[in-house]
Amino acid sequence: MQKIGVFVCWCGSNIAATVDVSAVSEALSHEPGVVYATNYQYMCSEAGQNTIKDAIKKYGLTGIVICSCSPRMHEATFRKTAAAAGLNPYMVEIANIREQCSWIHKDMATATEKAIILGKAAIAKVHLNAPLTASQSPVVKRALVIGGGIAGIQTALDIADAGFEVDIVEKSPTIGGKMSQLDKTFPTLDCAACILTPKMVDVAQHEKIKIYSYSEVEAVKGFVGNFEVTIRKKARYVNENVCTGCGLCTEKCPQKNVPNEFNLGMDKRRAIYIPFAQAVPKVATIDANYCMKLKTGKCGLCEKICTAGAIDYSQKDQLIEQKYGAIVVATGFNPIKLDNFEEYSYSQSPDVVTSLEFERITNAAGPTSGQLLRPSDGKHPHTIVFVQCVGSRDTSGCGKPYCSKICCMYTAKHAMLTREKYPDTDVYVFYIDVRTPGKNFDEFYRRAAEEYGVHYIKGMVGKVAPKADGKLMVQASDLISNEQLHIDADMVVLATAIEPDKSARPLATMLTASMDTNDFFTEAHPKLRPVESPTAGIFLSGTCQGPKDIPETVSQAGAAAAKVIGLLAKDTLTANPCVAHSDEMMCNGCSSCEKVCPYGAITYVDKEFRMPDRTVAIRRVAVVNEAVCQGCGACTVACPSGAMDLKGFSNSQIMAEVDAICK
Amino acid sequence: MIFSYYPGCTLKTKAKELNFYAYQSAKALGIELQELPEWQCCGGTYPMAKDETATKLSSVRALTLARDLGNDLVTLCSACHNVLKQVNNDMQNDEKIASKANIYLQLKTPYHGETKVLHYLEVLRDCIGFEEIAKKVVNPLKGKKIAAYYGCLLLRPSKVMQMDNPENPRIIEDFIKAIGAEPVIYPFRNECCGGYLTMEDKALTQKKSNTVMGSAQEFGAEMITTACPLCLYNLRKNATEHDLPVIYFTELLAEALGVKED
Amino acid sequence: MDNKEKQKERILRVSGVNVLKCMKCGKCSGTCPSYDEMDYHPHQFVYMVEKGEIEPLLKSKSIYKCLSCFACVERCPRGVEPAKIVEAIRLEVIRKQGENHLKPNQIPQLLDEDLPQQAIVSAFRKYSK
Amino acid sequence: MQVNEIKEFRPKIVAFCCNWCSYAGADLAGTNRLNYPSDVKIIRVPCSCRVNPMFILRAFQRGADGVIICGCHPGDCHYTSGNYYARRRMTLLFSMLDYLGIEKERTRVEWVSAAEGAKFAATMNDFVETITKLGENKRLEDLRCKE
Repeated sequence: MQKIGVFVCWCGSNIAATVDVSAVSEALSHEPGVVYATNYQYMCSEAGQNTIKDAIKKYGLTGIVICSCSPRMHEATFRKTAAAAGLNPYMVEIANIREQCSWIHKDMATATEKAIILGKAAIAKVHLNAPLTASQSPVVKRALVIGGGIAGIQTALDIADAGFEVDIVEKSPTIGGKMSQLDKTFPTLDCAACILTPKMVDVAQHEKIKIYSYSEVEAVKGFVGNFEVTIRKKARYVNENVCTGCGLCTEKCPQKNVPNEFNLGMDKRRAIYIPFAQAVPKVATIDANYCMKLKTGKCGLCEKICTAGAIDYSQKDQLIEQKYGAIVVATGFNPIKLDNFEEYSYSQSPDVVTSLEFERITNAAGPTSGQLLRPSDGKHPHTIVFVQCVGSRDTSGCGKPYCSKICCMYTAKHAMLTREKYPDTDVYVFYIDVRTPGKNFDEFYRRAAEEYGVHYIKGMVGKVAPKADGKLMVQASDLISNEQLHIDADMVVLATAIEPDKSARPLATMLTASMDTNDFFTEAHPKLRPVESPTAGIFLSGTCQGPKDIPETVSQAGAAAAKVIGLLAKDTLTANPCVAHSDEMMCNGCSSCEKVCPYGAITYVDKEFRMPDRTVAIRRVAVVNEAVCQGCGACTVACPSGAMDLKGFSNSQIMAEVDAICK
Repeated sequence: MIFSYYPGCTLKTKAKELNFYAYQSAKALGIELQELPEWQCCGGTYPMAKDETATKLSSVRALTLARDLGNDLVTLCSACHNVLKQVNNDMQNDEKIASKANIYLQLKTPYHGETKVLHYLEVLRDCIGFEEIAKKVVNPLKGKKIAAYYGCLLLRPSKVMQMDNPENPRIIEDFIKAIGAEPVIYPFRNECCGGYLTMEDKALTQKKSNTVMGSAQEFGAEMITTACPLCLYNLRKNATEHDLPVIYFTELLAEALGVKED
Repeated sequence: MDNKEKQKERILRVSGVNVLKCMKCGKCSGTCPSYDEMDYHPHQFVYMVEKGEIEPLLKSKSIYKCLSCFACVERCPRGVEPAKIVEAIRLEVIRKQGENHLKPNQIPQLLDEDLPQQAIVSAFRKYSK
Repeated sequence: MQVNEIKEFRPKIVAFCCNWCSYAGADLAGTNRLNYPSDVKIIRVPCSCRVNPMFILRAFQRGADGVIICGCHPGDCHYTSGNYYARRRMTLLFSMLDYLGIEKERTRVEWVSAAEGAKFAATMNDFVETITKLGENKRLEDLRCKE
């Protein structure tokens, strides 16, 4: 039997004016187990708290009930009070007789009656309370950033600047991501390389940052503060520490016919290559799918000419194990495949290009050295049609249901830059809506239309038909003038929808981080915790969480870094002790709880049990990882055998409250 | 390989060649087409209205018959193929239409779209294989530049027809390659020829047919091949500004297999 | 429910189309091969049904110009299927007594010796009840 | 002449409120002094998905006249998806209770955010009114533990 003390607060006149506090303490003093009951003007004041502490010591209280304001206000205060008097802080229950009683009722008799019932419910609960201890776990002071685009770069720099070690894992041979492929950036039109490459250099030179390029995350174990990650460092057949990045090999390699992914296959590279001039790390990589030496054993030219002796054909994939306190996902996006949109003739004409391809064509380091030339015949196009929303906002199953967010702005940029450099070019933009909610965004779009003479047409292109003379017949609707247009274009640019990188889904499984149906990572709260995954210790940066432009990505990257820093700054993590717990004697190993857990906190182990007949049986039982469990209680209801319960809000505790209220 | 076969109204009259050469080629390829013992006209176009049942019944009868015979159902005419596949899809997925049709027909075993409907081209591609056909070609149509004309009914709506990419198909092109000729790809191969509007608005049909044939000619086609009698008619009659020959694909097949008799 | 709403409800039921899914992009009209012959265009059919403005559509010549080629159905990014709306409107007209658009006695003069049966059957199904 | 004293019927109502949204919403109703009947007694749970159907059965068994569960709005759950679980479970439970004779009006799931004090009060007023009209809940009475 508990020895319970009841403390009724007047809250000045806030409670005492409508609730007869003496009647409440008197009534509650007769409840079973209550050995002491009193009331006081301000329980939360120092004098009030001392009353509680003294009573705990004097009467040897094992549980206390405070009838006062909302627990959201002072629960923490009174728990501290209890702890100071040597009572477990989780032996405190609050009956909310202010917000949910005295403030909403006018009649004293009614309010007093209700206050007594609320007090009884709290007493009934505290009878069943058990002392809880919050577990502590140490924090590994190192962060992992997965993805080396602008999101990953910014997050890594911010974390490293705060003094913590950061590793970046990037699956391609260089960091830089999609931003390194862009020409100019909206709405200011500064060149992407000019603002990105200095950041890449900062990353390379930062003593706290280590880059694992050409590497992928292979496995993740552990939990917040203590993740164990296996990184696969793919064989690049070049010794990174020796290669000087002189580039001689990339000029001499006889295999010249490899599609250059950096230019989206619009030109060729060699089998040994450095993706682009400002690559970080600036180290050559051998493409094993094309290298003659690796495929047939003949050649070996690069090894002969490399003065640094960096070539190593015998290199193997390496597995690296590392511990991290926090993991940031920054896996980014890709344009979707256009197989379902062949009405635009993407695969039937080289002059129909995606916006990212157009970006490379206009980039000074691109396949045409920045000259706007059409891929089929290298001539200047004089009529260009831009088609918006290709695959975005598509619920037919061919594309993506969401708005890709960045296309309106980059199309305005492309249209504007085209008109600026080549005023003799007619530029048409077919749009459904022009969406420009961003600082200086709408002004930018209007400039394209008003000052640069870009023809914006509200309507959609229905078909692009290549003609024998090399023109592209664009058939489209103009909804404002209510007519069908036929435009002979030289080039068609498709504002292709973006989707999360394909590596995101398997990664989410490894991290037990949740994803939406479009494979974007979900955030812990869409408004208030936008850069955290619901899984503790996993943070989100950039487009892996949803379509974003560069300014937004960078802000989110910084926000994610701040959250990581906040976590790594702690030496230990105190967990919420109100977590789920499975009674293994009752668990039948059915996995119902595992399936509803939003955090992946429940796993199964095969455990030996001594049976009544002294034999040993092995049973599969649920185990809750208390560091990961957030205490929502979904599993407790899903459990068919009643094995799963929630500490602090147990079935019997809530049932006791129900009973007390319904009496 | 035995298939149930649904010829459709036109193949018995105005499009006898489409039917005849299909039979000859089938024999040469070792497949047997068994004409359904009783079939009725499919109606030519799929009735889209949700409250139409009677107009779908002839298709359901054919589909049920094929199921009871235990065969896949093959069609040649694009229109029949389109109607049968779409009705079959309704029987599978539209509970209302399926139950009405089943109640009306008083079938011993209710029909819920069990029959697999195939176009003759799908049989060539999926059951025999174009590589196998290429091996059996004795009279390759070398050097002939042939434009495939799909029209609208063969591929759309693609979610139901599930035959090929509706905007960039290759099944007839692959067929043309298999018989040794050279396919000509042109953008209007899946745009409508004007269809039944030839009865209502000749000018419109002429415009559409001219666009199709004009585009094929522009890309160097010497002839056009199709699977649909109405497409063939429109391209021959209504493409007034061009005069490419238009031939059924089965005739080309028979010729390549060396079984073409007149 | 007034007559106008009943008519709208009937069109929606017969066509099975959810016009509210339309995001007014106009791709159906950008794709329609009969566009130039129509007075009301595919996207207008969808929008006017949404507004309940059925009457003008019933009088529209567009309902006899639709080729049922399914291009709008295929390319609509929202899965709206405008062709089914056009068909429902046409049925609303021709299901009335004496409103057949194509009458059997017109056929002989339209025939030529090569015209496939398919064309006659299809036209009848589309234009007459 | 004997006058039977007619006692006014006061329903017993149990409200389960999730800690993050609805309990805070109830607090806000108090802060704004928005009145609702004292018949409503709130039990705090971490999340609406913590509400075990057993609790509701127990409440009715012990003489409750109505049970209401309040959680975060869809998409706003502190634990991502708890309110969806609650909604699904309660839909099933309520139809079963209806079958047993506990009218559907006696049970309710409502979404109340931490900012919706007014909604909380209005919901409770409405719920109490509904239950008062329905009268005492006599079902499961036989199963009640007599004390």
